[in-house]
Amino acid sequence: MREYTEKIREAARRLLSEKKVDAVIGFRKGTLPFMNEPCIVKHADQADRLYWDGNCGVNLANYLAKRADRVAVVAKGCDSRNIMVHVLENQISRDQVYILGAPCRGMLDRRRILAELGGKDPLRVEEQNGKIHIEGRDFGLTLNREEYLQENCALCTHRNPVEYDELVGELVEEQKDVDRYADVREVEALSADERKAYFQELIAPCIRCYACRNACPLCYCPTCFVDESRPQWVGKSLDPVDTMTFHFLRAYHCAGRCTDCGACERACPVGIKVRQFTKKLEKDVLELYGYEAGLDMNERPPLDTYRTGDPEDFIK
Amino acid sequence: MSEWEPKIVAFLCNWCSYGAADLAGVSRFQYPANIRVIRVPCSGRVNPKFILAAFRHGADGVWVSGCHPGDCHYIEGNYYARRKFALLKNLLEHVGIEPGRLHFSWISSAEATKFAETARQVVEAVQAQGPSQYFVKKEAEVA
Amino acid sequence: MEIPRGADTRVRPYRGDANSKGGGRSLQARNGGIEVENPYLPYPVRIESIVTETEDRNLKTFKLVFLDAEDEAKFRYHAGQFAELSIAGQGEIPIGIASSPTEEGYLLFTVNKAGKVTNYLHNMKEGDIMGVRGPLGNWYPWETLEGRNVVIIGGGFAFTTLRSSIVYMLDPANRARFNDITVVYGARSPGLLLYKNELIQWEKRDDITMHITVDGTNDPDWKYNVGFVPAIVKEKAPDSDNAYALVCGPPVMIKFTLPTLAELGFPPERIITSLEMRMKCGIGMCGRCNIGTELVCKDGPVFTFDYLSTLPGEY
Amino acid sequence: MTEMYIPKNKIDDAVQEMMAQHKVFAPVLQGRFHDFAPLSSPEEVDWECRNTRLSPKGLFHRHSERMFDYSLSKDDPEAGILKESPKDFSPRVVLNIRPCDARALQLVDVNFDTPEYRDPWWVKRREATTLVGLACNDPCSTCFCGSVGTGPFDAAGVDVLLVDAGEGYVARACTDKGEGLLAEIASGEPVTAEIREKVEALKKQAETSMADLHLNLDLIAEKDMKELFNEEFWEDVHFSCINCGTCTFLCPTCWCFDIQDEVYEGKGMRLRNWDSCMYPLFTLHASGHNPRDQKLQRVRQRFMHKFKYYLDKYETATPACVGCGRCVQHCPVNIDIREVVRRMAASCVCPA
Repeated sequence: MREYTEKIREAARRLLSEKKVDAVIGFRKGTLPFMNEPCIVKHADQADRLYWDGNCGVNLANYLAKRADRVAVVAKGCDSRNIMVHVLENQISRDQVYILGAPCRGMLDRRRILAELGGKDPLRVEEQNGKIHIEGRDFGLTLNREEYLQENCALCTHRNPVEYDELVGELVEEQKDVDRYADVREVEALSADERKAYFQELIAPCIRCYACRNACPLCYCPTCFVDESRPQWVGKSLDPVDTMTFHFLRAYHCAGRCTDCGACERACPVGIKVRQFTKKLEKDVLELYGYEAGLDMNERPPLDTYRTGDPEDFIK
Repeated sequence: MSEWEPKIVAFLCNWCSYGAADLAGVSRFQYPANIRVIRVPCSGRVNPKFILAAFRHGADGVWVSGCHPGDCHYIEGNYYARRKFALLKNLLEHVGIEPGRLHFSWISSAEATKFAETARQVVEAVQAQGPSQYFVKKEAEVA
Repeated sequence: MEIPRGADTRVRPYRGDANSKGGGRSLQARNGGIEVENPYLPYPVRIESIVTETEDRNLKTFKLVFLDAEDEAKFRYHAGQFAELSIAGQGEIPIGIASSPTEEGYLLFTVNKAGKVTNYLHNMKEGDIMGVRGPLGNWYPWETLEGRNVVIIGGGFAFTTLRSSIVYMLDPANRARFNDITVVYGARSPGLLLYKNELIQWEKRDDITMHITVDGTNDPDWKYNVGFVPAIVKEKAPDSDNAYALVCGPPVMIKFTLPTLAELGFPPERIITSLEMRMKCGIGMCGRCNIGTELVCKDGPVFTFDYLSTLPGEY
Repeated sequence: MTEMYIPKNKIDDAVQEMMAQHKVFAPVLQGRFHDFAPLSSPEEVDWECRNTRLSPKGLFHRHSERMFDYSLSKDDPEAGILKESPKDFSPRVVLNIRPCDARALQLVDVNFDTPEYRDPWWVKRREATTLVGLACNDPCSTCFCGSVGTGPFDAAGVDVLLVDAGEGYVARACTDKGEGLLAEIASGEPVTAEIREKVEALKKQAETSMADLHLNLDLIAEKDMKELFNEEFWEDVHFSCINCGTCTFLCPTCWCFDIQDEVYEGKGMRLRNWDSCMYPLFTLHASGHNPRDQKLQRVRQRFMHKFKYYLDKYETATPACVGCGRCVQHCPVNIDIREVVRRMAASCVCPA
């Protein structure tokens, strides 16, 4: 990861001093183990603030919508796909963004690692050769990196940036033969009542903080449907029907746009697997329209186009 | 349950299905009276929020009907709608709504018979599901 | 003790008042103990009458009458305060009280049609039941204004609590407490002026100087001023000596009126305004209406410009 | 003040005794994290819980509070008139609340229990509740209570303070309410000098285990509000924020709320829900004007409120933050309030 950090800093210094960009968006080292903070660097002499390791799960495309300046952004596979989505949806133009592609081996699932520690505080963490060494006040632990990736990263088939202006590391081998939708199929196999119960239980802890929505690079509407008052589409209390309506519509708004970057799930303070909603859409979009979001700049998003022969066996 | 009659919200395209409903009426075709029609300019106008709102306000079923593919007054509105509804229906059913509650059809303004027939089918299918529970906003469950 | 309605019975200084001590926190306590009076519970009222004020029909004045006389007695207010109008099933809106404490038996609220609740309210009928919660916030500093000249400058529909103030000061019981009263009130066109009948009546009185103005008009019979409010203030040049200015209006009017007042010799501590904010609770608890330390609903809405200049410019 | 020693094998009996007269709430593992829940049996208490994911403020200031009910039916003569919704204010105990969270309730009191207005739900629930705190022998690395005027053994906000002394708990009454509660506990034993010493040692150990962050709150207090408001560092602080409400919802001292009406079949209710200064809608006027329409303004509001406005407004040296560390732990983008406060004190543009 050291090499990535060095390359990112070098690129930032160069781009800023050559005035190729006005700012560089990346990460700075976090204040907690397994956390880094997105940051923006505007002067070449601040380039050393930038940092990279396996805890850069936040999707940086989230910081690009409607920017007016020219920015360089460090992008993993998913970030780069979301930048594509932004470009397709006219949130930013391609020539405004200088993509520093960061081939990715998956980001760490902080929650799962912390759970593994059973309440003990990690104080020092080091990632090395596929291992995570964790030290605390009175313990030490080594984990296999592979086993503690974010769920979406473990299933990721686009680890390399799909579009970039330069790379900050060697391209990695893409994962093959990944069964991306095993969990969706498991739910599909349940009866309607069981599925209903499954999703109701899934969202039961929701506190309506909208972290899932706000962490999502796709959610840039000036006024979200939850905030509309005339008419009001959804109530704002903890009533389960309102909570379900919120999650349902939030997910639906991501139909054909979601890259399964996992930002929503990562952000949820109460650990709801909100991807269970979006993954179903992702699977359907792939099966019905053969589309994966953010891979091809020349293809319109699936709900912005059609084919005359689209499946319609559900229509009378 | 014999007393219970389902409430069904039908979003009908102004240029076809709405006309078909009209023609069915003029032609005195019988179809069940459970349908509340909302006229829309195109099936493409039907935002998924509308469908959720209908369920939220107590509709037992929702039916969206537009022009046959290729016949859209706006050339292609129903093609977009078709994709939108396919994903919506799948996701709604995935999270556990009964498949019999949400219906789509293509009915041209001349197809009064099809309209009446589809209306019967829709009502029957919704009737079989019983009163809707899911996504129906009742008194908020808060203390 | 029988307290006359309309008298200053509560010690709640407006923000920036030189006499204020303890920074806007009033001293009177509500019922102690565990029997807590619910400050969120509106008094039920009936809509007695509805008057459409402006030709664009966006402003209506609602005359409200308490269902319970005891509630009316509890609702003792000062010119400059506001209340939360409550409509069951819709919500609440903070609206300045347009009636004067001297007008007994009813409350007046002039409401602009803007959002969900106001749109619903505009479609309500005479005889309908709704709620009023208040009075809320502080008020214009009537004790400080005693023995002073009062210059009232209003624009558009921000004239409601100024109307309350004028009626209050013109009341025979109060008129002698104040010196000269000068009013500059303007709207975009004659049809958008509020309280037209009253304006005309005031215009005819000799114990108040009225300068009614419109930004422009095609009406050949218009016999008052034409020009923006700041220009008319400059032209009429009310004397700043021993005077306070109460200024309410759209931001652009305030922006251009302030330098004019400064030129006329009004120091910022003698220019008073009333602010608007999104509010929910109206009693300083829900947290959204703050400007720095000040909660507009409770510490305001009345502030001097002098005091506002010490606060972050977030309004 | 009463003090007693409750051996661990008798602690369930003690909880049972509390449950006789009170509804008892305690941290219970619910799915993946702990939350305060009403106990049906003493065994449900997780005594090893470091702290709950959500703060116990929700027991007093409910996430969704039903305020009033009304009828909208045309033939009801009372239609449109609001009535207070029935509430249960029977006596309760909140067991194992951490000293920071208990202190937070006191900090919020100044908002809900004021000389002019008293929030009935907050006031009555506070009145009906006895807080049994559990001192933190082993503060988390994200805790900084000691740097914001409270501490792992701070008894200021609780009625009874429990200390885990290894083989048992020392319970000390800190208020009359606490005295009353301990009087109901028959399972207590006298506290020996040895145990008392141990408690002192644990306290010292807990306090010294926490780094003093030297937040220099007095420097912030001395600064001019407007100058601090206009500092340049907010630009850097706000960048990563995604304006989710996580920090505000998890925070034990965030009290902001929204009021909403909901109608169902001729009946309606007025609800109040937690709200957050992170949302643009929070301050949006009906006219469309929004005094805090920029993310920077909203982020600044949260920190300024906690560490400047609150101090200035209530003329106190204590900020509206108790150092529980929830926002530090759960902010999805790692905005660390400790760093922000350092920068407020230093007014330094660069991150520390």
